[in-house]
Amino acid sequence: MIRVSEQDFVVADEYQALINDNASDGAVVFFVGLVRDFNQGNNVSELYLEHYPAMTQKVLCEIVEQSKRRWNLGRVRVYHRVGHLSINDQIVFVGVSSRHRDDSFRAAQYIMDFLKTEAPFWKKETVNKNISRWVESEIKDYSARDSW
Amino acid sequence: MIRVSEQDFVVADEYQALINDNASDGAVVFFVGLVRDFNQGNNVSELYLEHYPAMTQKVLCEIVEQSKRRWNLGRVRVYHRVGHLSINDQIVFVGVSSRHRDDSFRAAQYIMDFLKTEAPFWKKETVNKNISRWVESEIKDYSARDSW
Amino acid sequence: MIRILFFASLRERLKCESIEVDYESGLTLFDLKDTLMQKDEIWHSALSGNLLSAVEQEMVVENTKLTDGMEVAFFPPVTGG
Amino acid sequence: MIRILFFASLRERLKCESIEVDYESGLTLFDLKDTLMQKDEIWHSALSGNLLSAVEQEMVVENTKLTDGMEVAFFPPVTGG
Repeated sequence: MIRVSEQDFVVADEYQALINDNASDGAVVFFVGLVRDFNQGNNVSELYLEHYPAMTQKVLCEIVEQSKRRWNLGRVRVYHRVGHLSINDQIVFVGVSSRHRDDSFRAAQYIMDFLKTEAPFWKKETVNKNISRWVESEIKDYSARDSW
Repeated sequence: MIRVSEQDFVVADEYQALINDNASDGAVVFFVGLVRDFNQGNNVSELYLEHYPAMTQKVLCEIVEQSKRRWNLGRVRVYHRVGHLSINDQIVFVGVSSRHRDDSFRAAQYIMDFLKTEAPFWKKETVNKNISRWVESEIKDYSARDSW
Repeated sequence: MIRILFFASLRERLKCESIEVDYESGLTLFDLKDTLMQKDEIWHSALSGNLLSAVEQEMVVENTKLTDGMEVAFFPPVTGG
Repeated sequence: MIRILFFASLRERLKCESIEVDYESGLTLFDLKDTLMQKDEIWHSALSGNLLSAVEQEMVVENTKLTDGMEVAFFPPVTGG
């Protein structure tokens, strides 16, 4: 299940959806990304997330399919928010269930590494003194992706 | 926070404890291990978890401290259940918050890899025809630990 | 006709989120970008930066031949997650 | 006095979860295990298996010198998580 929405997600609901009537998967890994109060050298007060709607779902589906080809996975859920967010707000959820923990750990990390570099989302932060700036992409995210 | 208990844990509560009043950590990774219906070639109907109470907490603390020395972590929570469990019941929770996702992913996996090989828990499964057997340790768990 | 979309900082610099241009036989992504860059100094400098391109909602890293009716997008490196 | 604990399959095979033995000067983990193995055939075979040992709730991989009052534990490889 892949969803992009302005609405918040509930981690407990996402978790339930991964484990309900799922007696074969013994391992669930998930990642939640949240808005931090500090980024790239500045205090952050707000965040705006823009995306390319027609492309986002397509890219996320492709990343999830790739992860299912590489590892033996049960269920995968990806939820990414867009629009206006505040400090501590949830941005992204990636949850993976599998029989063995190694598959879930790797797949969740793989999905995040590709999402960070290939899914068409852009963050604009409001920093010190109400200045808005577009977040710069980081080299370490490309290194992480290229390590796969 | 480390806890070993016969009582179940609530993933949503564990998650809240990791993120409440925590504006500096943008990444939360967690792992939940659950009772599977099939293990090492047999259908499983029940699980009993024995442990060495005086030692368990000590070992888990040491593993968590090691992970904090290796990575830049915010909060770490480990919850392991003991006693009688059924299919789909939650066994273990490991949650890690950090500024950057890579630290959380690695630390959560590190904690699980060491917990699996060094924390004094033993599983006894009830399998086909109500036969009970102690679960065998698996070589791949030692390989995972030794990879760190 | 080719529909061209711009996102994030690029959209703001160009003060434009989408335009349409006529399709001409043999048109490539490279030609298209080149034509846009000749509009004026702002477009030239904005499109000279470190940008990613998508054709039909798929990231493309090479020059690509376009066909009539395609959707093309230019945007800065992504920063979601 | 040394307190010795047994867990899981080992506890079941020995039908015993803990015993106490007198401390003797210079006693090592190896001596202790050796003495226990001489009790009878069941103890001998159970303690010959692939076991882990802890002294004072810390896993030990080598032979260790014991001191009076210590807690020693023998158990099969762990299988939690």
